[in-house]
Amino acid sequence: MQRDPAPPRPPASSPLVRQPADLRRNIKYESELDPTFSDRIATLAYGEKMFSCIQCGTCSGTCPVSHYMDFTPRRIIAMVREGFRQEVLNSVTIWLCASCYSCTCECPREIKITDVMYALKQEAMAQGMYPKRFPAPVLAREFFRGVEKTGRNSEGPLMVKFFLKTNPFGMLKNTMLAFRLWRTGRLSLREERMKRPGDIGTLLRAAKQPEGGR
Amino acid sequence: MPDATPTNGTPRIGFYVCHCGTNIAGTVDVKAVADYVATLNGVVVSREYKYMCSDPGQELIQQDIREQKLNRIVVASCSPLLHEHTFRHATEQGGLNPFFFQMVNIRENVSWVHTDQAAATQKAKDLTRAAIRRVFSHKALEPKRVPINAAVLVVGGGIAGIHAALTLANAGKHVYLVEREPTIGGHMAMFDKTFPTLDCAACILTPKMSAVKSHPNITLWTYSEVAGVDGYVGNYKVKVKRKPRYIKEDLCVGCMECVTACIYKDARFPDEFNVGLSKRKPVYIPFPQATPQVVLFDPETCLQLKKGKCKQTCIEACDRECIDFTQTEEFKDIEVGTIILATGFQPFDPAKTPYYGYGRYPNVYTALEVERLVNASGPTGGEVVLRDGSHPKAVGIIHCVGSRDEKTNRWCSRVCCMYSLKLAHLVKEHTGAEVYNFYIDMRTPGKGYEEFYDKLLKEGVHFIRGRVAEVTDWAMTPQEEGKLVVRVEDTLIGSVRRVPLDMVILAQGLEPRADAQDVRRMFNISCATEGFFLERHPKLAPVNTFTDGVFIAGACQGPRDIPDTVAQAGAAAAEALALIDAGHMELEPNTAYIREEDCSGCKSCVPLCPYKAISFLEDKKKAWINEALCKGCGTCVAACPSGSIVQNLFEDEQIFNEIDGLLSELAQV
Amino acid sequence: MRYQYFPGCSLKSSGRSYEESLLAVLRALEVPVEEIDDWNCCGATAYMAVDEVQAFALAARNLALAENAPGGANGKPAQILAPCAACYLVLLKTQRYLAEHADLKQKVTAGLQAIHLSYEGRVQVRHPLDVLVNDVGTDRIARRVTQPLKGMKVACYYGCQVVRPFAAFDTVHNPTTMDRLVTALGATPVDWPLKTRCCGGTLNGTIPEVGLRLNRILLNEAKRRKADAIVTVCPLCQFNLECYQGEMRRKFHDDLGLPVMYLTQMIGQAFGLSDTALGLQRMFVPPARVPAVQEGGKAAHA
Amino acid sequence: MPDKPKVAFYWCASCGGCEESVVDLAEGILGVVDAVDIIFWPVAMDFKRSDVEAMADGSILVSMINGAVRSTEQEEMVRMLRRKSQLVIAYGACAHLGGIPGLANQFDREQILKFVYEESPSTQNIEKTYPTLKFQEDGRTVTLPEMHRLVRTLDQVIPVDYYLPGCPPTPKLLQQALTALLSGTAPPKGSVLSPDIALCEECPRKETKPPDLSFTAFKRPHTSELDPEKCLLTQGFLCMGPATRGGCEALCVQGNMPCSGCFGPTSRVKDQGAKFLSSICSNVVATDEKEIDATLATIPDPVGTFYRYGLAASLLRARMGRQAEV
Amino acid sequence: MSQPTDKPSNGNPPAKWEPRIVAFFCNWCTYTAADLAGVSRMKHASNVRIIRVMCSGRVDPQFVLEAFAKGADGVLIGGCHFGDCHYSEGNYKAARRIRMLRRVLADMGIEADRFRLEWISASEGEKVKLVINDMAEKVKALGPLGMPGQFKDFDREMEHLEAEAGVKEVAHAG
Repeated sequence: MQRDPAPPRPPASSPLVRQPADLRRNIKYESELDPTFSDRIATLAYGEKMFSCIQCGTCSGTCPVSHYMDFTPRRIIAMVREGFRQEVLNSVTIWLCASCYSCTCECPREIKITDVMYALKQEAMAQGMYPKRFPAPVLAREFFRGVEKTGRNSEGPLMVKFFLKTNPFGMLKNTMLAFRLWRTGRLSLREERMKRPGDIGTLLRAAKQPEGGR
Repeated sequence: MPDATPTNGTPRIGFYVCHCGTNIAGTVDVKAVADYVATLNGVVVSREYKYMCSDPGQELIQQDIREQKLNRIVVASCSPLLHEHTFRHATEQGGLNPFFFQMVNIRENVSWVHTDQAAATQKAKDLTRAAIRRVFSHKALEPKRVPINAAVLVVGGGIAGIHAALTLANAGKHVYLVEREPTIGGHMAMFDKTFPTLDCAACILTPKMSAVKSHPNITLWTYSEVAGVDGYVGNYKVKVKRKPRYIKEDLCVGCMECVTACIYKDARFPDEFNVGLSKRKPVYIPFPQATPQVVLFDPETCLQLKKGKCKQTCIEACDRECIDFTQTEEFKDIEVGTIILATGFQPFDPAKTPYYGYGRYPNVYTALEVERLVNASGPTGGEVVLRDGSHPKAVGIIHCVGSRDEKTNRWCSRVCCMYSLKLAHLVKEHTGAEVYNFYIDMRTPGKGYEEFYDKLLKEGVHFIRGRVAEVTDWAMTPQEEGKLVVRVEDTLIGSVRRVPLDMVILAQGLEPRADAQDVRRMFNISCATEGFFLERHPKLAPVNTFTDGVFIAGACQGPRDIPDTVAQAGAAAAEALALIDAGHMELEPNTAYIREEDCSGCKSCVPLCPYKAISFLEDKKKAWINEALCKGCGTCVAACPSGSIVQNLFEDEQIFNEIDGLLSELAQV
Repeated sequence: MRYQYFPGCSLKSSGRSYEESLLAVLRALEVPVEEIDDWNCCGATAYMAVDEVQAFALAARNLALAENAPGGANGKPAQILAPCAACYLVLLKTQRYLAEHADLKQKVTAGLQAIHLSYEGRVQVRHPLDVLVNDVGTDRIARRVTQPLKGMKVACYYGCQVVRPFAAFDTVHNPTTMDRLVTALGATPVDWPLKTRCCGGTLNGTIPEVGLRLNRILLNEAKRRKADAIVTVCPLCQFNLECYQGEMRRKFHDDLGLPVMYLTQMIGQAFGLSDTALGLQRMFVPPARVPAVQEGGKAAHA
Repeated sequence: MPDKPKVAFYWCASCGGCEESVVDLAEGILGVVDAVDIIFWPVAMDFKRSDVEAMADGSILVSMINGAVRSTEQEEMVRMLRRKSQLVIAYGACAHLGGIPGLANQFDREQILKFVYEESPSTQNIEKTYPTLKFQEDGRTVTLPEMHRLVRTLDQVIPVDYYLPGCPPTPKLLQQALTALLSGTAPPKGSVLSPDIALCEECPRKETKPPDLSFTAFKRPHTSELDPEKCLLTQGFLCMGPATRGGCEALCVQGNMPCSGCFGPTSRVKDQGAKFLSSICSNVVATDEKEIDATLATIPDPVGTFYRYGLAASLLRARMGRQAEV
Repeated sequence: MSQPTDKPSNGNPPAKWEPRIVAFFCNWCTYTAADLAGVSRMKHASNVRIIRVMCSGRVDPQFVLEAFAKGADGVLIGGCHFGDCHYSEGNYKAARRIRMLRRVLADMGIEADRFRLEWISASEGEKVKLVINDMAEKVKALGPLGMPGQFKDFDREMEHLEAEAGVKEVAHAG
């Protein structure tokens, strides 16, 4: 029989726990909202259906990580629709999403929530609005760069870069793991590359031509 | 001879365009239309008016007919399906044959669906010009009058059917009530209490059931189905299939000696009425107050019927000798004037929502099952126990199962919120357990409904606003061990919760019966997108269908609770009575006829008529249409290779004129 | 009918033993495969986060390569075999979205033209589970078994991306293909509700305090249900569930030591293939074995 | 007797069959000859155009014009005859409906010339010689009439008083027509001089037609056996009798050939082809679009089948989107 | 009876050309659906002019040809789905005729997108909107058909002789 240890320290911005001294005002003025936000995200995420959300919370209920999020997926949708751009793009939620597509499968309104999360990630990175030194975006970008260069992802080098960029200390913690991986031949620091990595650059540039991104 | 009908000489056309308040005038420049039409050939009067359907509006027409010697009337307003009759009547009052009238739909087809005023106005002009052209070739016609047979067929013996049947029977009309199951009563008979008053379903229903049985004006045929429908309003010919009960219904008094005597000493077959929660014998009565009080044999399980060999202890036991294993299906042919469909609904099958674990976890129940559990006459005598006999300490009711969901049914089933509240109350009352309602939105629109919700809130029932994602059996904490766990976001608090439960109740939605499509084809009516029967008009003709003389009542038309169902059943009965007491009905004279002197007798048309209205006269060597049988589809007219068939109201010339009218003056925009 | 094999990056490094065992098993079953020439990274989930169009373009290149690969498909559409759950999903998704969204299709097509490739949408993306159950068939596999895994209790872990949301070969809520396969091997699948619950994906790397917990839930539940091993078909799931067990011991002091094997490794065992052929020597946690085999098997323990 | 009523015969785009039909009056023709003066008949008599030109307008009682109008010359001639005549009769299917020549309206003038002068299998035209409308030869200018872009029925060019239908009209009808005209018992202008009821009425096989036509496939006379007794439609042959004006006494059917519609539609029908199509297709058995198409596929050339004679007179008249190619 | 004498259409498109589409809707399904679209205020293209018939089986191919000949740029026919016909079989007959008519029109050079048959049940107001918008768009893309204009154009080749004849008439009259 397993025991669940003390629940994890909730992220500072958890809506449930507020530091006693925390007197952030909790009111939103229309002037602070971004009225174009929802449409932008909807197009990015093939998410016209986003507007028929009935706030039932199935997404949050089925999401395996929703209980670590500052805003549950349902609230994210609601906030996107209302133009709470700041809050949404700064939220941990979008980076916690592990793309398991559970919400997308279960949503009774067939909203492609996972795609909405992707759209938000893109938006956040494009505007550099994600939480400072928050690793997920870094991983994403490093991964992106690697592939752009070699056409393939090389787990070893990626990990090294990632930890150097986020917390070198974490790297030390992971050396043991890395060592075992290397010993079992499951990790090499050699870069994987295609025969014609040049193709990738050409491909991506050409695909971007029209007006770039959706 | 329709050819002889007067054509009223040179057309003197009166035209009227309706503002319909701003409904039309808001988008269509009615003045421009009136001015334009005034310039058209044959038009004598061209007016605009605020509400043409109002009395002054109609008076305007009549006055003009009298004073301006008009002999053609065209009104541009709403859909002919709505007001054609009104204006024909006005035309007639003015002293003209009503069929010199033509209607132009510039509301549903124009002002309500367009925004650009110029385009809308242009379209209105075109449509009107077409009508003006059309009336040139209109002719005087006599409407077809058909008598209405006073007998009524009611299909379905649920509360809707029962109420409609009694209303009609009490008004002295003969009613044939046909029910598929062995007893009438429908779903209502399975319920324990009814919301919000909590009076017991049986107490209010069974008196009506026995009233049906004993009523001299009602022929009750249970365990029967409608096999075919023919004819038209006032004169329907219906074939009813009576499934064999293997019991002489008129002799059996329901003493149930045979049941006791059955060689199956104990009941061992799932009991349909208790949705499988209890067992019955091959010979049985569905439930104590079943109507009629007549047993029946289930051919699937009775040894005699299945294997052909059995001691037949039942026969010995029956001193009235009403058991008859030789019975077979029998067919009854009846003639009725009107039909009321009250075929009800079917509960959503939770197998379609596997994530709620129905069928996988024994303690997940459907609402209907729980209705039986809490019912004093149910399998457990009203004791709410789990399948293992234990009493639940925590019970969860999941709302909207098979409702408001793109993947199952998109509509709100309308009754689930209320019956879930009812079950919450009853379960708490019976077990004292903690009861949780997991709902998306609480919908309590109805007399005393919100009050009932309030009562439940006070009773300390938990209300968690959130749609349950899954019911599972893996534990995160000790207290979750061996329980059903519901993971749900409490959307009002904004946090995800895991709730351990002993019993989960799925508030299944209402959906159309599986065979709704076949039924509607048989009765020649339409279904709405979701598959419920389609009413003629959502507001103005809610119990009528597009087929004259066929009415709908109850949940076959859409999810509906008992009060609304009964109200609708009454309305349907009233509609039927209105027809019957009028004694006859006027039909569109849009039937087709063959110009004898022109027909070459090629017979091309004869096989085309689905109503066998066209026959070939061997003596004259010509085809001939029996007007009584013709329903006026015009298919034969379009098919006649020598143009020798004419459809009244839709003559070739009239339609050609309409086309030409539409397309002339294309240049001007 | 030759399958166009798309290994994806993981199967070349952390997931090597998946590739080794997969190819070994397919060889044993005489299922011909050839690696797509000069394939590139599928774009993966991380990529979606940066630029969707480019992610689709990347994936589309592989689809195009397979579609126009010489030989193989005779009449039938080319079959891509994508063992990595992430790759599988991304390729499927790309195919679906290109079909559904003209504007996207047009951009991607432009990209492909620039590198002289074309994509019609004729190719079929397949996962080993799908191929093994529907093309090969459990009977043929059962017949090939030489060392039935009698008495071995297995928790089949499908992970999220194999059956969600685009795959059509199994059900989302209670998939059974893997269960049927292990049954064919003589093992007994345990009935558990976490078959498709997410393992956390890259969270172990990015936000371990969350990722590890997701892993634990799966491992513990599998143990509670008396499973001798978890079987998976996704390199990332396998990596998370196996390689972080040490970390979990340190953090939560629960002693797991539960073998997490690739389905193909288990099939290989039942086929009597050598440990090295199946990359079993690469496991952190010693692989589960049928009691009988166990004695001889010691050597294999890493 | 001094001046007998003057009659003119003229042919436009036609095969000559109509002329034959006049001759087919046999001895009947003598009656005609002494009843009237034939003052113009290019096929049979040596009158010149100038002779007619010289006549006073309206001095001809009746001109019987056969053939469709396809060239400037034909147009000119019929316009002139119209002027000179009190009555003009469109004689035969081509003048009445455009007839077989009318089928040319599916193609461009240019396409047709190209086919005739270059592509047709029997043509050898290496130097690609085409007729030129005008050319000089030792001082003289030679001209040719120009081909119209469209084949026209007579009444699409000039007002027509009566129509004598058929390919060709039967002598009997001609006889009746003449007698009627001469005896001044002619029907109202614009009428077609044959019964206004479909052919089945007078068809000898009418009796053999069952009341349940149901088509699963259609047959063509040159590919299948024709039963000489049974109604041809019943046998699956596209007999246009039901959609065609009677008056010919079912000559073709009596020759065991399906009616192809040369008498044109009844007065109640605007478009013979459409109507026939409608009645035939309505009686196809198939109920799903695939099967339906399969059945209808046994009619390889719809236009040629339903509009054998009537294309130029049909509602659509000619193939659309042609001027683009011109 | 006296016939109306509005001047016939001339096909050459006005400055801002809008396609004109003639629709034949059956009373029971498609016309009702159109009403539903109206009641639900589903805005759609204004190019379609509806003619109500009792059944799609009443639609005589002549009507379709007449519409084109008189200047329609497109013709739309709406009936009940198979099995749903209020007169049980009319829509099958319509389907058969129309399948064949399509071929005739194709042979006569009229683009397929100009002629459309749709099964729209009484409950499918949304579909009415979609179909009308889609067809309007397609026909717009094709440009005007303008048959009356085309024939005017064809007949120009007879103008000079006509004129000449006219002159002669006068001459002789005088």
